[in-house]
Amino acid sequence: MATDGILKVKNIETLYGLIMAIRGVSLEVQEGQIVCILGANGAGKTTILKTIMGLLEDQPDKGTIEFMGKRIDGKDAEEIVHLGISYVPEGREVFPELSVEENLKMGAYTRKDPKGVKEDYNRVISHFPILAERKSQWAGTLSGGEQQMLAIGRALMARPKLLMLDEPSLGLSPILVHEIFRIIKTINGEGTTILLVEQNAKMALKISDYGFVLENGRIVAANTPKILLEDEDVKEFYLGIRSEESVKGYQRWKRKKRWR
Amino acid sequence: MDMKRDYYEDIELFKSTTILICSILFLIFLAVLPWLIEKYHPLGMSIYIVNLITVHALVAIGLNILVGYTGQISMGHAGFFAIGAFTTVIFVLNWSFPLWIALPIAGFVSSGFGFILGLPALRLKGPYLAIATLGFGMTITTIIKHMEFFGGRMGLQAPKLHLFGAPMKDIHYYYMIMVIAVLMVIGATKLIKTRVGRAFIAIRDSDIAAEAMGVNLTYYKTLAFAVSAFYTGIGGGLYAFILGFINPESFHLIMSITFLAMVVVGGLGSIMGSIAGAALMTYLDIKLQAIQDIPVIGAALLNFSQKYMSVGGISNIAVIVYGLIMILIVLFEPLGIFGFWIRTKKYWKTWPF
Amino acid sequence: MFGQLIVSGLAVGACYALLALAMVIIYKTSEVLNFAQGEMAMVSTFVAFTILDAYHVPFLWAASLTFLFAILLGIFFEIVFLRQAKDPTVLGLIIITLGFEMILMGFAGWKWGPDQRSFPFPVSNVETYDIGGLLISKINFWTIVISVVLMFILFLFFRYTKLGIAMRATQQNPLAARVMGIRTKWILSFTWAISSIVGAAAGMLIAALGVLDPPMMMDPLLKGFASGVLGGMTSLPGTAVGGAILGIIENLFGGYISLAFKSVVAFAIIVLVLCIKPSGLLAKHYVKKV
Amino acid sequence: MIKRVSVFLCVAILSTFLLSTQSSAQKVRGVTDTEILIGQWGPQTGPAAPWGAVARGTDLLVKIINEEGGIHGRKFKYFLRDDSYQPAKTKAIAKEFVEQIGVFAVVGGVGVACGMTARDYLMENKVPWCGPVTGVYEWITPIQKYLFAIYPLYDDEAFNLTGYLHEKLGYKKIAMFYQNDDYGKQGVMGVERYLLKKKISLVAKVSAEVTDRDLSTHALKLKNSGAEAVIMWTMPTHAALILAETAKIGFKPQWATSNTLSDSALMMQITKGLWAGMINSFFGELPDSNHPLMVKYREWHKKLAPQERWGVFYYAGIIFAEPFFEGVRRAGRNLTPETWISAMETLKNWQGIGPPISYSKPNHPMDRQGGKHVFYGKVKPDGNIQRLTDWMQITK
Repeated sequence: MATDGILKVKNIETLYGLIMAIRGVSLEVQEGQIVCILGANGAGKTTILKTIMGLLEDQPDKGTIEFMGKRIDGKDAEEIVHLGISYVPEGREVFPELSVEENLKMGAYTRKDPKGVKEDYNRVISHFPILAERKSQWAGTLSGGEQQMLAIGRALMARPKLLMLDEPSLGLSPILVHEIFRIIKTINGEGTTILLVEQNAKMALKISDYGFVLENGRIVAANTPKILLEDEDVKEFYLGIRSEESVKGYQRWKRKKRWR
Repeated sequence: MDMKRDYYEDIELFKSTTILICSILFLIFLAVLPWLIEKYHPLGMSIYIVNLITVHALVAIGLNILVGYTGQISMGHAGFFAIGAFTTVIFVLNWSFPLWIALPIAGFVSSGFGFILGLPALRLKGPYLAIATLGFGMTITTIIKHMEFFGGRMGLQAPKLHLFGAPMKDIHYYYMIMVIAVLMVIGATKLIKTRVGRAFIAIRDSDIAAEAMGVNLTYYKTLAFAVSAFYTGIGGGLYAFILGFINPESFHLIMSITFLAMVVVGGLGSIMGSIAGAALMTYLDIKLQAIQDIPVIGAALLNFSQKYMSVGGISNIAVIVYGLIMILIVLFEPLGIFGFWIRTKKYWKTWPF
Repeated sequence: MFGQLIVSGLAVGACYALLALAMVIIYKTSEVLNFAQGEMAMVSTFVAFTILDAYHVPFLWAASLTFLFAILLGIFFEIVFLRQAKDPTVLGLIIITLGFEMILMGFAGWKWGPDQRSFPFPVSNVETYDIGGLLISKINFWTIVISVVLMFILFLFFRYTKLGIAMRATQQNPLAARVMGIRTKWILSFTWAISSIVGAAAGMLIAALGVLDPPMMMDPLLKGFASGVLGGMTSLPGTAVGGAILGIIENLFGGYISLAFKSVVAFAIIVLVLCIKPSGLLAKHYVKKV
Repeated sequence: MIKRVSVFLCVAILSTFLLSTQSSAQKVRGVTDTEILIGQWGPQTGPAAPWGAVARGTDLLVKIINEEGGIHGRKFKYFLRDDSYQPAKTKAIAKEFVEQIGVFAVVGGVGVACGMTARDYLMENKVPWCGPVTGVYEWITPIQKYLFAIYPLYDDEAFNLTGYLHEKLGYKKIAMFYQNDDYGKQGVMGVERYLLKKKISLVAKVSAEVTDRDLSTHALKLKNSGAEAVIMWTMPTHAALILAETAKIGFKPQWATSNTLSDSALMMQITKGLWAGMINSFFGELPDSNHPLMVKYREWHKKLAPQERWGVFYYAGIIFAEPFFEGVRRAGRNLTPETWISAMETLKNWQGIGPPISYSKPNHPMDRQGGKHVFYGKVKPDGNIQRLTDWMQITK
């Protein structure tokens, strides 16, 4: 790996009470890339993002997180946003009783340059024209896809250097998923580094420059999408492609074992 | 934990012989308690205070069925308490019913009002329910105050009860109240464990989900109000007799709040917790006022009070301490005294480790 | 008589609305029903009284110092008590505020004693303005003005300023608010400070209307709470409407039907209104998905 | 850490309670060779707390008597308990007095409901009770052997006050403003009793709930009645509120009120001067009176309790306790409830700083009603009182 990563996570451990959710994860995101983290339910994907974002109190328990050469572990979410990381939480989490416009305004909460905010507002609108139509509607009344767009747009309003997306495809129709991923790619093309957490491995790997596979709080595989796509385990567990000759159960057990 | 192999095993009252023996020992303890108290006055207790605690415990259990098990807030239970008290006294005084008939009647009258209050509660939540119940409590006392039938503003003198021709004393009231209380506690424990209780808990956790699973919300919510009001009404009836004189002014909002505090301090969703909460809060309420009589501290406080505060204000420390205890228990032991008990039990079970 | 009843109803409604405003601000951002609001206002008013009594400074000076005290009191309560509660229930929070109410009540009784006092206020509570034959006392008039102005300022604040929107955002989704870089803890303290100031203003007006003593806020607080609920508990214009309706109905009921039940008619109306519109008159409520 | 400290504190407080309880066993409850124990409850906290000054006033009298060497070689030990005006607490306090402390007698005690919960219990246990601080018939009907009432009856007082307004001052249209509780209701009863006798009726009868803080409608009703005189039977807060509200709408009748509001210094202050002109009845000497006993008490007050305000409620605590001590004095060294009662029954027009007190053997309820006199005064604009009458009997 190159050493000029915009985000460097070194050996972090995160506890939920007494349960260790992340057991020593290291990853690195290069500037301008799309990096995805794959993993099953409960593997700890969201926890990693939350830990990076400083949303979990007194976490990470161990390890360091560096963003653009600065230690950010142990800092408050507010400060981290200020440094240039934006986070789109799982399940959209828009402000239901604020209008779409107010939601976007909140995205730029930490910024003090009205002119730049205006520019970004126009940029977001150009990505998601539907939001302009729904400008004064309560965000809670939008459809799932529109809410997802709003959540991404809202995160972009902070003009982040790094955008972290948590399961943007969750609960959306296939057409909308395509649309969302297309927009993610466009945003990346405009110079925003993206860290993506997904269960939809196929779509995620298609647009990513690098991928990590997470299981039980550990990174079990890390490589470029091309290599990952050819990995037998990834194929079987995340893409649903099963080798014809495998014996049910036995194969599964054996594969898992190899990862550990 | 023992395994439950059968549904009936779960609703059985005495789960094992140990518990049976403990229960019998506890009943014996209750039976000899008045003698102990009369002789030694431990902690400055008197039988009267124990009676008051028992009555409050009934109310707290009733309120807990509503608040702790069904998740509906009520800030108007002093209203049901007043209904119970006045109904009992009226029936005994004006129509010379014997107490053992008047008391259940009071309970049912009160639960009728509970049913009525339960109807708007079907649609209300949070602050909206709080204000509706609060208004109910205040309206009831105002109505009572304005009807000469209820003694008007002067209040009513509860008739003296007689036992074998002699007027009943605190100790007689104690046994009467205790028998009723034990029966009602058993009733509440049973109720919670049956289908009705599970429906209540389902409503507390999520009423929409409960409805989706086929729990009839209208029925169970109003039932919860009615049951809760029944317990409170019976409590009120007994209260009238241990006090001897009832006046609508004394069933005010602060009383409703004290009941809520008992439930929360004792532990939401725990019958035993309610009893403990009622005991603690009633005891503190009565005894904290003698704060200046505590050796050493009392004199120092009095001195401080007269130097820096107002001259007669020292009793207010009791109010402050009472409020502080309410806050501290909610902050540090969200499950109340019941939570404290569970932790102690756990600690001793795993003691050497 | 009818006109006069309406006018005095509006005047008393304005007091209710001010207290409701203070409660609604807190409910809007943190969903806490603050039953200590009245006592916070009462203690603040006593502080104003003490400053005026001891130092004879101009009223505005004393009021400013009192507002400063109110800010500290609000923040103190938020940080020392409420924030310490770990995943509290709605009821638990209510009990905390009730406990704080008792502490303040006890403190006021301890420090200032139970005697009634007259609160020196620059506007007379007896002199009146004559508006087309209807008499309104100067203090009532100014109470209405102050309530309306405060309400309007706060409405604009919540509607159009970044901080105001952030406060609403914090209530609706604290996690997302943090992700936006909003300092939610700071926002909560700020909310308590504002609400405490509004409450202190209401307390001083109510004391000036009558007398100053520790239980003076019990009735106004309940009525304020009632108007807040009537208006919808999250809506600022709602508090104004709720307060006015409550004040007028109370007075008309007292004037034409029965004085005896005047003080509880408010609650009957509320129950009726809530049965028809469960979230109050002016609240649009977004139904959370289960 | 905080948790541990608070747990420790709780345990400490509870255990001090445990240690502080005492019990005593003598021949006569509460009387030893050197000491007499007496008790009183009174609201020191809560909405009724202004009345708590009464119980502290009694404390002053006890201290004065002890400083002067006690009575017949015995000094007094006084227990003051706060019941917050809640009957349930009052009864607990009464039980504590009898069962745990063992008092000889109860002196004073504010509140009808509070006192009524304790009355039967005290009577059954033969505890002498002197001077409950409310003037209602409940204390004397049915006649209680051990209960000696002092406070002039509200009902009779209102009857007499209406008579004074009607006959002496010639007011025809009289209205009533009262507080909706036992106290206010007794006032209405008295006023209506008088007017019924004269075959006229009240032009308006306006009541306020105890918790009301908005009296504008009440004021309008009073104004619309066109009353020339209004009798007020309320607590200080409502008095201040109604005076302000009526002044607002330009209604200025002759006001008259009961002795409960006879603390004109306080009333002048909280009404911002509107109290001037009030016709007031009084059950005790005026605060600045030159009565020798008042002078003496004021001197002791300066010495023993200078922080207390010398208000009417405060020295009412002396008024309601004076006859008790006179009874103890007359009972002599052999003090039992019975000797005390016989001594009390010898009081005939005995006067301290309150009304003349007379008792006799209990044949008629009024034989246990000590105070039967009040006097009237008018509040001058400077807050002082112009005495209108001398002590005059108000009962039939």
